[in-house]
Amino acid sequence: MKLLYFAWLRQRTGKGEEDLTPPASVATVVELVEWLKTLGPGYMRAFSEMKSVRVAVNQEYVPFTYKINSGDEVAFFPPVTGG
Amino acid sequence: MKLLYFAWLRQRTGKGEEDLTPPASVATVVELVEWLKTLGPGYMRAFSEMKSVRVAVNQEYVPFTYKINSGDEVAFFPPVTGG
Amino acid sequence: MIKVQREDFDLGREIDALTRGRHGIGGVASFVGLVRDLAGDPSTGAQAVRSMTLEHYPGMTEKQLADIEAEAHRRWKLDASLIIHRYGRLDPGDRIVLVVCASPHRQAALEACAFLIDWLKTKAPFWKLEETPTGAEWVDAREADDAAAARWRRDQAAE
Amino acid sequence: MIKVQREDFDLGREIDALTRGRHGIGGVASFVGLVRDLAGDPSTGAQAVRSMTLEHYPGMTEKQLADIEAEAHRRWKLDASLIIHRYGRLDPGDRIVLVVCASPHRQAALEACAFLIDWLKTKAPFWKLEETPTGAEWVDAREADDAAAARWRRDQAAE
Repeated sequence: MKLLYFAWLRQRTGKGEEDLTPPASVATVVELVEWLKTLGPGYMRAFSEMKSVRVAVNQEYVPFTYKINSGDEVAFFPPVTGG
Repeated sequence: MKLLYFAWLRQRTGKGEEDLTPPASVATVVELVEWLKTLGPGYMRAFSEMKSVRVAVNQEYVPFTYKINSGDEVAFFPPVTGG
Repeated sequence: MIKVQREDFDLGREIDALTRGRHGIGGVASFVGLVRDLAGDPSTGAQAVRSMTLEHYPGMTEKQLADIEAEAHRRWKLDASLIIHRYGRLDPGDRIVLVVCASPHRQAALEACAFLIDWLKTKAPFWKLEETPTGAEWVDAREADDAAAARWRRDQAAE
Repeated sequence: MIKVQREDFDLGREIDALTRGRHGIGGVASFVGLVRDLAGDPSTGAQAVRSMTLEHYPGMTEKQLADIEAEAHRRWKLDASLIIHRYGRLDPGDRIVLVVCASPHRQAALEACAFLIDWLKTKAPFWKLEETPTGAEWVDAREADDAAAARWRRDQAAE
């Protein structure tokens, strides 16, 4: 699974992009986040304020209850501030 | 009194601008129009469709009941189509 | 700023001149009106426009444009604004009018720009004489009035 | 048309390229977003912005912009449209974003332009890192959200 982090999520996780294989029990974005938080303090900090985190799967906005597959591109980022 | 005509009012009256001295009995724009219509068939044609005529006195839109003075600039024109 | 002129204008250059060095500006909304030739659109039933001549009321035009520009500054917080309206002979595709509004906030800029162009269409003393294959005709104001009235209903734009 | 680029753009040239030879276009509405420096405005309590860096999500950005452009064409009768969004390092006064909508009718052009810029502000995957005298800070989205919500109320703009 390809994971992407932008803005302060990138800074807190310490990486912009990585390939990870979550355990088979991880079925939704929520479960993915819970698993990521076990990987280290950077992830813990990145996902400590979930109301300021948005997620896109395969470049489309999705809710955190969205079901994910092993081939997905999953991106985490704060609310956008473009324009 | 300075009189101005624009667009098809200019074409029908045959002039863009003229100085006229209406009789003292002419107190409002309506009365001015009635008097102008006695000056010839061009004026009669110009003022035959009053719902398509607008008037400005001293470069401000006014209603036809507006009172006019001898030193005024009075302009007649159709509804505007700029922009 | 108001300009009533025969000459064409360059939108990029006008906006640069208006906004240069003013770093409080966050958004610049603009509108350019062009001479439209609807000959290619059978749905309108319009005749081909070859060219047009814009007549105006010198003096009153500038006065009215300055008044409405001041009104826009009263209604919205604007850093700068510009209205250019051309007169004289114009061909299809030519620029007729420019409205620019610059503000700290995009909404004020967008709304003020829409307000000014709607007002220009219904109040600025300009008249269009269109040349068509069957002769020259003064443009009727009906279409412009309808569009302006619809402008503030915005039922179509509801999110 | 969508362009996500580091380079600056020239508004006049972009509009000319978009509208040239298309004589059915009657109005072109555009919006340019600039890097704002509110240091001169004590009412905002904002710190001086020295420069900012715009980060984006390559791939998703283009996809999302193309989707919303298509949505604008479904909602309004547009002849042409253009969205340019820059990324990378920008200074106060620099252009960030351009939206252009061309239509036979000014109202469609104006509304579609407002729709697109509001959407960009709330959905396009860009993030601003501002440099201030006290360090670099990610811009909070709150202000942008509020402004976008207010956009369609338009109580202030009622005639």
